[in-house]
Amino acid sequence: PSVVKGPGADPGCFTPQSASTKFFQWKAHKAPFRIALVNGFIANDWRVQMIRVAKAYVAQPSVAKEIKEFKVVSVGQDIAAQIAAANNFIDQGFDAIIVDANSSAAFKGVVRKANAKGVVVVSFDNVIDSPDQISVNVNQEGLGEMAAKFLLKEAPKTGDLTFLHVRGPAGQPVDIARNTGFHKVLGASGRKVKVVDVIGNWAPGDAQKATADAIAAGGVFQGIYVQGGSQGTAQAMLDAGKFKAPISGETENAFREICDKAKLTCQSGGTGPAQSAVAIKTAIAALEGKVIPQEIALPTAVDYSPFTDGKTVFPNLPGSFFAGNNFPSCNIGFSASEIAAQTAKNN
Amino acid sequence: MSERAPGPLLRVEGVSKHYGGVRALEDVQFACRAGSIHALLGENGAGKSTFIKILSGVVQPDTGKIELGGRPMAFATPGEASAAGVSCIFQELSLLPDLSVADNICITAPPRRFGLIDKAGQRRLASEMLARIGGEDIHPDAPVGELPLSRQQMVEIAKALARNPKVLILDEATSALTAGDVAKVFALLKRLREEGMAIIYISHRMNEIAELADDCTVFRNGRYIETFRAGTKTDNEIVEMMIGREYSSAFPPLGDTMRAGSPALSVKNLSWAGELKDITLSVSPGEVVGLGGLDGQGQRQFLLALFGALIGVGGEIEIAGKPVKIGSPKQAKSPELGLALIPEDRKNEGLMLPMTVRENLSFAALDTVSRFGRVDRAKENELIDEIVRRLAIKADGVDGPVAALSGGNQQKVVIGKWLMTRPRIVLLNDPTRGIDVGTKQEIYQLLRQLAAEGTAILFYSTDYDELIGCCDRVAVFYDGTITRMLQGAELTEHNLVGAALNIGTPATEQKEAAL
Amino acid sequence: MTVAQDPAMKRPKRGSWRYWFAAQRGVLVAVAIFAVMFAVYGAAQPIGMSADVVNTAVNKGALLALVAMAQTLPVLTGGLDLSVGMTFMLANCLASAVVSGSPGMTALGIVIVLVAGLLCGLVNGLIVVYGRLQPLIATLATSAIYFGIALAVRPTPGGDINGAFADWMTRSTYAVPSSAVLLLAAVVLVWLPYRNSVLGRSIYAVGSSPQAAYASGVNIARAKLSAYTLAGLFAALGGLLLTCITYSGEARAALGNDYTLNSIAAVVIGGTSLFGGFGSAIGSIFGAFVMRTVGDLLIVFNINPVLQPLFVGVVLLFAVSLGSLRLLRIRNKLDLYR
Amino acid sequence: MMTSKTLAKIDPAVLIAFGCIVLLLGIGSIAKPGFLSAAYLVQQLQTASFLGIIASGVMLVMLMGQIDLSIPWVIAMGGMMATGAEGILGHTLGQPLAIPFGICCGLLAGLVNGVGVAYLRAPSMIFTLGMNAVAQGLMVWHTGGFAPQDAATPLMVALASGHLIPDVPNPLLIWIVLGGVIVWMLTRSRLGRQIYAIGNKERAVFLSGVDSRKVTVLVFAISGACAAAGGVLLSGWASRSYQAMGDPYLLPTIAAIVLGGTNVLGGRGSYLGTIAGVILITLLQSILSVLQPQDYFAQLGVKLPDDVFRQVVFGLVIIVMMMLYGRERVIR
Ligand SMILES: Nc1ncnc2c1ncn2[C@@H]1O[C@H](COP(=O)(O)OP(=O)(O)OP(=O)(O)O)[C@@H](O)[C@H]1O
Ligand SMILES: Nc1ncnc2c1ncn2[C@@H]1O[C@H](COP(=O)(O)OP(=O)(O)OP(=O)(O)O)[C@@H](O)[C@H]1O
Ligand SMILES: [Mg+2]
Ligand SMILES: [Mg+2]
Repeated sequence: PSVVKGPGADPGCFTPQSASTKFFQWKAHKAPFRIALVNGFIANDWRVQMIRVAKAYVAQPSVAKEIKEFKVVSVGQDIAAQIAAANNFIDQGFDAIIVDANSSAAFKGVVRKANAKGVVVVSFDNVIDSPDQISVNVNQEGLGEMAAKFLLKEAPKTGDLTFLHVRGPAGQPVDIARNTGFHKVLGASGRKVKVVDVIGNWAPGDAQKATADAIAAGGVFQGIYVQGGSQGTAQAMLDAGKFKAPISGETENAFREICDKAKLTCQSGGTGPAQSAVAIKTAIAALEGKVIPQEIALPTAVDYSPFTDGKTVFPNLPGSFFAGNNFPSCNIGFSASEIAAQTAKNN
Repeated sequence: MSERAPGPLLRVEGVSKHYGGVRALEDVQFACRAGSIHALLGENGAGKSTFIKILSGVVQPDTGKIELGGRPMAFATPGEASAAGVSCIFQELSLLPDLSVADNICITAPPRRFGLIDKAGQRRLASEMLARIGGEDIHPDAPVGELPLSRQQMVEIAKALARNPKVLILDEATSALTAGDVAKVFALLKRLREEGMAIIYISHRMNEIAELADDCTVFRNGRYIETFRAGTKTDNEIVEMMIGREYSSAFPPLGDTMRAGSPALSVKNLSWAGELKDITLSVSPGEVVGLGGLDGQGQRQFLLALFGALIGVGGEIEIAGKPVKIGSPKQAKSPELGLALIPEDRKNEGLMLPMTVRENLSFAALDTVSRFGRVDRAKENELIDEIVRRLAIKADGVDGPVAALSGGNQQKVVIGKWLMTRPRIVLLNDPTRGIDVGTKQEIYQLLRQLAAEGTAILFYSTDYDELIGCCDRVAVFYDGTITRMLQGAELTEHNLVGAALNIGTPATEQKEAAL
Repeated sequence: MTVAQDPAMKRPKRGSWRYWFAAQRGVLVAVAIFAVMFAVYGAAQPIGMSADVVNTAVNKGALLALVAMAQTLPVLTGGLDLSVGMTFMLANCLASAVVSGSPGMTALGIVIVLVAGLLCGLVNGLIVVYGRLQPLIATLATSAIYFGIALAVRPTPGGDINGAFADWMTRSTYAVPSSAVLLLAAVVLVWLPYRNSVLGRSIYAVGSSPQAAYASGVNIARAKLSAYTLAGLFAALGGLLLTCITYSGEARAALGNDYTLNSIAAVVIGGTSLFGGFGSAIGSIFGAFVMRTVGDLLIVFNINPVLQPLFVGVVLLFAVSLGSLRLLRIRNKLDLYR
Repeated sequence: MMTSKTLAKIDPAVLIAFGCIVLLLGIGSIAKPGFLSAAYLVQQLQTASFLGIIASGVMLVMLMGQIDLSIPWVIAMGGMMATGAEGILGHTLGQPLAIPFGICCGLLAGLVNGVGVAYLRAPSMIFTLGMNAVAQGLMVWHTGGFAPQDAATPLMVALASGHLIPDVPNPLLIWIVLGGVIVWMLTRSRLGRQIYAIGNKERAVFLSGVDSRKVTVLVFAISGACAAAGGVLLSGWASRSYQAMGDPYLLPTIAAIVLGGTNVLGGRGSYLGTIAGVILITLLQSILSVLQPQDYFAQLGVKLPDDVFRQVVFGLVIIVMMMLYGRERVIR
């Protein structure tokens, strides 16, 4: 793509990550487009919902007319397989490749090949760290900072603090970014805060086990930050019944339900799986030859307990459902029931 | 007989070996000359295998010294021993089933090219070795695991020879061989003796000792008893020396054969996969029918077919007059049919070695000793005690691993396990292989006893003497079918061998003999 | 006495095809399955079998193929190596750190990576042989350790590799993928010589029957050590290739375990007996390609995303069950209970 | 030799295993006072029971010389089918039958495993791997296609986190009962004898007129059912079922069983040992997660991701413990 001067198209939706972010422009492909979504691991609830949303979004009439072919492939954990799939789509002459990367660092070759053939590459969720493609970023570090601020606000104003941080899989950039943001704020706060790290792998079960252990071993915490599988952590704290600390967690429906049921002070923030829709929208825009920032900052949807039925918490939906699927600025809005209903017939 | 070699080539003194509490060998001495065949005699568990395992570096002695050609030796591994010129044919075969015959024969020191194994050269060497011992029929590329036991034993011998040993040890190396093979091997051993090799020969077959040995040494309960020139003692004297007690003729008297009534088992035109060709045979209650013939003529398959282990068996089988279809061993052992098969290979087909004697004994009869899937310990115990007493199984308690029993006693456990199912028809597949005279005798007596109680018995053996000794009739197999039925006066070694080689028996008399 | 003067000696037999086929049947079946699958893939592929498509497929398959080759050796000894995946990943992380700079430095880096692999394997071997632990648990433990080390080498995904080298390893010249050449080299320069050496044969001996092997004077310790060590080398080769494909390194537990489990499947599909003593690394290569081609089929048959994992599972089960066809030929039930 | 006399004379290996447990607790309590608290120990026993229930089935499979790699997704299947029962069976049936339904699904998967291994003679290690993939596929399809309900029924929650007897978590009770049944089965029943026998020499079992294939199928079915039951309890504990809930259990299960002295090749092993192994693994994992080892190294100036130390220490400890009692005999 050619690097051009900003401002980019639709800055409300395609918000540059920072002032220094550069802008891309591809020469317009002719619609309708062929787009492929190359997913890695599918067997977890977030990914399944992400793919549902993608299909839901593409099925919307306004979008459908832009698209000739939309393929989704989930290749599993293997990074080489994902690279191969991407290359394959490029060879098959697809116009754009959308990637939720198994490994953020691994796609240099793919990006190079794509650019050589004028194929648009958009990455989201676990983004590709390469300056030659479009990253649809959730501000992960921002999420960590947000959590820290919230916990500091809710925690006792005096005395030393001990926070529990239920982290994600070791070595994952998202986990590391959030951790950095979290500690940055704590460090700046001037309070003396000890952080106990346990690993919850973003899965309810692991989070629950880790939290239960930490508490049972005599841990008393004035605040808990759980990156994923939040309901597990909340559940464990309630089961232990020693204290009710404020929790900052992800956007799982179940987490929000528990917070309400047990009257916990909760912050529930993140970016729902609907970001796949934003990624698709971005790809289409780029294919139309619009000017797009290389790093797009997604708004992060945050809600606080108590949550409101039907708007921020959905008792009639699965607990694994991730709330926060609305990006008004991109006029992408999926009412939860839409997603559920839509996919039920679609698949 | 060559007297060239002056002093003994191999001398052993004061060797002792203990396994935990068990005393395997106690201060034994031994010496053998180059150019001679030295027989080592003893009961099961006398210490022979342990002794030669020490000679060949498989186990290390607690005390004692070994001299080879006057120089003291201590073998840490079998590798060292064979390098020093001692190579051994083990009782429990030391073959690698997945590897080819050639690979096995040249396992340690194959011919090489550019540091790699020279396949062609190896194949050539293997064929030469096999040819020397008269195993031309064995293809050097065949996986050993697919060969019948007798062929495997030939390979084992070839393997030992391939190392050009100074001292060659055979531990019951002929126990699974057929008369034909034994003859070939003996010819070879005699030739090697002439060539000046020292040969240590362990066998439970007296006739073999008589034919081969120059000197004999007897062990008993791990102790050295005596060494003497062959032919200076009668068989009975030797046997008494071995078992340390009074000993009378080997075979119990035949019972009054051919009872009236319908045959317990009768087979018509049984055939299978081209390996069994319309076999017709019937056995009355109380009758012991032997299966003779060269090894691998279908006797084993015949027994397996009767026991429901083969698929696609043609022909009719009648038990106690009722036609039956036998689909599986489970069905075969059911009270209605009442069959039992004592398999040929006790370590793989007869026993679960690490499990206790108790568990092995009651395993086939579990259904009878358990109610609602629960094992009735009391009932089990009383049945087991009865069997252990009846078979005189030597073991300290029934709750030790059966692996710790001597082969002889292990064999008794296999038999006992099946007696516990109270079978009416017993099929025995070479049950006395590698068993000492004492134990053998007990087994013969048992067979007659069972017969006397009205059990019908089919008895396959590679040992002609025992076929003659304890069978009422012998059905001689040739190429998957019964070519002759010998009984009474015509049941002689000469006829057996003749029939086995299928010489001079007009087709007419075969049929009626069979019926 | 020399055999030459022996009267009974006849002219040596030739090797017969029957036995050769019997020995190779596993490999042949794997090749057949792969051929069919890949043909289907090629046919259904909209752009046909272009050099690019083949190159992509081979690059992907070669990784698992190398790890599967690694898995084959311990399996042949009757053991198992649950750490191949992590060794593979450790090599990847290491390579992303040291294989860069001047050609000299790059070469040195490559050596370092391969040596590291050998060491991982050697450690496994030492624990199994002298520690006398069951291979399954021993390698389970070391896999955790190797993952830890990999994570230490590369706390976050990234790193780099000599671009020229990487491109050269992943490109295809005259429609011949370099990765295929690498596989061929691994077979011709490492596997075949090893398999035809006394040492290599001794791992078959050990796997076939340890007691018999010992009694025959085979050096069991050396055999097992060589098997596990060489496994480390193959795994490291895989890790190196992965680095060339991804231009980076990453320590992710899920990835390592994924490769370990798939390698076992590949080995079995490749016709190697999990009881040891029978099989070949060449079969494992095709087993690996079978496994990977399943994934390619997903792409060409536009399969509903949520049904894709099911599709993969069913195909895998099917491939495994193919082996059962041999049951049809069995006439003696004892052959079932080896 | 582990056979029917197991309980009569306890194998030293098992004793050492229990010794290691005490040792671990000792180390833990030195490093962190809160460690020997009743709360913590009960907590450990509760999480151990989930692993224990899952391991029970797999142990039987391993006694036969086979292995079951399908448990991760059979666990998930058990949980998700139980919670999704309402959606599948309808409200009236779904509510009461949730638990049996979940377990039956697991049992079914086990049954297929058994048939594949016993009748198709496929190597269990890979056939069950395939079954794992299939189960995963089914579950992804389930969530992706039907937006299923994933809330645990009250009964499941009660079973998983309630206390029938004060201070004794229900899962522990369930494990005790299940364990009792299995110990009886292994030591006193015909089936137990046959399982050990198959593990030792299936050929001899066949020639003894026992249908080893039926036994194999049965045992795999039990394994599937145990895994599914574990899944049901896990989702009761989290009051939710979710994808991949079984993934963290495969390797710990195998490690626990082998640490417990069960021979991977089959025929030898005692349930008592498995209990020890399960508790060992659970404690070890928990200690490594609670004891923040990275802090100590950080003081030494070594700043690395926490997991580095957890993994390395985990591996080393297992090796050391196996060295203590898990060594195989030399070949002679
Ligand atoms: N592996 C072993 N462990 C313990 N004791 C053993 C072992 N092998 C042999 N023994 C002891 O050594 C004694 C002699 O055993 P050995 O095998 O030498 O008998 P044998 O003379 O070979 O009998 P056979 O004629 O049946 O071969 C046995 O009675 C036994 O007590
Ligand atoms: N693992 C063992 N533990 C204890 N004793 C053993 C063990 N293995 C063999 N023995 C002893 O070895 C003796 C038999 O040795 P071996 O195994 O050589 O059988 P054998 O005497 O040679 O009989 P056969 O010639 O029929 O095989 C038995 O008396 C037994 O006590
Ligand atoms: Mg002996
Ligand atoms: Mg013996």
